[in-house]
Amino acid sequence: AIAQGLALSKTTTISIVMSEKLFSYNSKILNGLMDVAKIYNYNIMLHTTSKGISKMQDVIESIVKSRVDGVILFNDNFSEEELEVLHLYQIPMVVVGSKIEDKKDGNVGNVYIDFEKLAYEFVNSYFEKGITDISLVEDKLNLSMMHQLRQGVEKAYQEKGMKFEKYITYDDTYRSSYDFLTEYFETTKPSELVITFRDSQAIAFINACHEAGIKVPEETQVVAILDDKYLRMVRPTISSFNFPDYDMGAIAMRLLTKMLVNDEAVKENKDIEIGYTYIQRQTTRLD
Amino acid sequence: AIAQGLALSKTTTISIVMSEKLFSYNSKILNGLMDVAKIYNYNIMLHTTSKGISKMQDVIESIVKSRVDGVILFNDNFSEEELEVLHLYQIPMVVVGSKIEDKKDGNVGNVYIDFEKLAYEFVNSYFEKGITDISLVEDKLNLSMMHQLRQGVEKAYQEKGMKFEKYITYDDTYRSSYDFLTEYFETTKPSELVITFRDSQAIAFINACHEAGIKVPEETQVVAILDDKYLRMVRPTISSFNFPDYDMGAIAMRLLTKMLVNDEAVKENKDIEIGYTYIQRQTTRLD
Amino acid sequence: MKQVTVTVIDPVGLHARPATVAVNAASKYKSDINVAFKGREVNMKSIMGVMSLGIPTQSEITISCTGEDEDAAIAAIEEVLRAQKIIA
Amino acid sequence: MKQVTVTVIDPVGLHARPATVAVNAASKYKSDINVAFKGREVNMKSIMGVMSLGIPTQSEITISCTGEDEDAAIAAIEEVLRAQKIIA
Repeated sequence: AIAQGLALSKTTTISIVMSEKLFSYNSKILNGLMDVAKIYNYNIMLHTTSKGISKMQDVIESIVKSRVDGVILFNDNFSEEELEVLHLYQIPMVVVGSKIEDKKDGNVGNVYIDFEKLAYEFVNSYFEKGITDISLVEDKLNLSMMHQLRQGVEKAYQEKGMKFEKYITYDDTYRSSYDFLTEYFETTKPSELVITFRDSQAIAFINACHEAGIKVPEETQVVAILDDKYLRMVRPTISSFNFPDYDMGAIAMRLLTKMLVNDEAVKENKDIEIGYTYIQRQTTRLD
Repeated sequence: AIAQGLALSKTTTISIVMSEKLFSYNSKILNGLMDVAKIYNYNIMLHTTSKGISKMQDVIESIVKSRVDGVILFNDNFSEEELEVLHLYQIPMVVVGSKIEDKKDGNVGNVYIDFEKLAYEFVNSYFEKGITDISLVEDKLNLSMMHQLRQGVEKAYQEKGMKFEKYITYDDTYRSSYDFLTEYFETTKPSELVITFRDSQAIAFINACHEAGIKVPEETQVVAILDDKYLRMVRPTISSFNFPDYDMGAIAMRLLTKMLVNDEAVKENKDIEIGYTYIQRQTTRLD
Repeated sequence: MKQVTVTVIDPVGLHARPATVAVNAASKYKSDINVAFKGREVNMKSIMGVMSLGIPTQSEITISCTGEDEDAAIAAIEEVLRAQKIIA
Repeated sequence: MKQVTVTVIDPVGLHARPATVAVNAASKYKSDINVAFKGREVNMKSIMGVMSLGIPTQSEITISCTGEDEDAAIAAIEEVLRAQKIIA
């Protein structure tokens, strides 16, 4: 019984922190995290943040109290200061999603997509086709990713001596960006290229175009950054970027594992950039 | 420090067990579970089952070992025998989703939708319209719910002296029911009413009809049992049933809370049936 | 006793997350707190109770607080529900 | 050393869940187990290694096992991957 007790107390426990709003969008990352955790026999504590019910501060407090061995954080869940607090307690952490800006030191791992580079390259590929009227639609659920996308777009415009002015944002009176966009594109002529972050935003856009008699992709093109099965189910099918999201989760958990045992391989560098590929579907033109 | 230690050891920990495949579909139930857990300051351990990586038996072993105070199980995750094993260890449990059949005794809570009744009533409402050519499409991710739906449909047919014969099933060579249905309805004339379980199945159906030139809802009607935001985003919008899924999660966690403290209110009855409402959209006719 | 009548404007009604927000807000006070809708009144600290009322959007509900912290409770609950755009 | 060359048929390639299944299967044996694709060879017990190969569907990969349990390992790995429809 004592031996069993010792074995129990040695179990490694990892906290995963995510926003409730993002469950369905991050489900594959979560699958990758859970599958690798299972291989190493880790226990997983799930923490969620939910507007009006549980704040990030409460979550941090509960993580610190429960003395977990490591933490996986999803970007867009926390502020710099909150990361700082967790860091003070010296809990090994891996942030999965986008690149952490201004990382203070080397004790935080980061498995990320370089959204700034993605946006920069994509916009430049459209400049080469002679298309410069481009809109970027905000997604309030992923503000740090939006920030990086916007920087990439602005950089591309600046280098060509132009100014990027079509960042489409909306206020909180709308229940969802789907509702906002449905209304917005009833009255606003769309750019030649519209970049949205999520599937529902791109679907709102093609529905609005359909109702207004605007042809996609002849008169306007649209791409959703995050790929999703629904993008290939709707008509026209919507172009997007493929991220290996399951792999990001699996790699993030494995990186944390290595950090927990002070593996030499990750002592110097805990930043892992993940690649992406463009998926051409029916809402964009190849010419 | 000792007081703190005592406080720590008194923290209530709940295990949530679900299939990885169902994360995105059950995200609102999970939100309800997590929000209520937060109010009571529970710690949540997340366990997932994933084909080829973690089996239900491993999960049960890890639950028993970690000595959690209670367990929330999603239906379609476990067999009768597995429920039996957890039961042997006398861990309070609440099963959320569909009705548990042949519940052995009163120590397991159940927060459920009566899918048999739903299917029975819905099919009868179509019989009243003179429509008896009805198909039910299998969803392999939710086999216990499918079983109950099928029973309801069969009962309705039997009572009218007919036999239900159009249960559409498929083998494992298809990667997804979307792929199967896309192919199936290319060659098979659809019934007057097609009932699917999930959004992607109904979307596959309307896409196939569109390509074959079959008019929805004039020539064939379709309903997806589980409501989802995508059903109102596609064209035509797809009829479905609204379940208060968040509420199911919230109520399940609250029920477990009451069971943990032996609350009088739940000693006699731990079964809570949740209502549903039909949502008429563009894929079904009112006449 | 303090009492206030408000209109639920959240599209889902006082269901789902809005209901949990309301229960969470009420649970922070010692007073007895009830919510009434269409002649039925339940303990606003009870999740099952509030959800059982089936309050749809655009409903008028009456919240009442009785106890030593009734003033603070009614003010805080109203504020939270309004900040979360659950009531008008 | 035991070696087998197989074709990946999972639509996502040897990525995502299929990669984890492969690593999980390999990790159960003591032998050194490698997987090679297009001239690059990595430790098949390494998640990061296997995922870094970027193996698409319809690729030919070579799995090799060296060690005391090499026979059991190669047989078991092939069986698991085939049962999960990851290889032909």
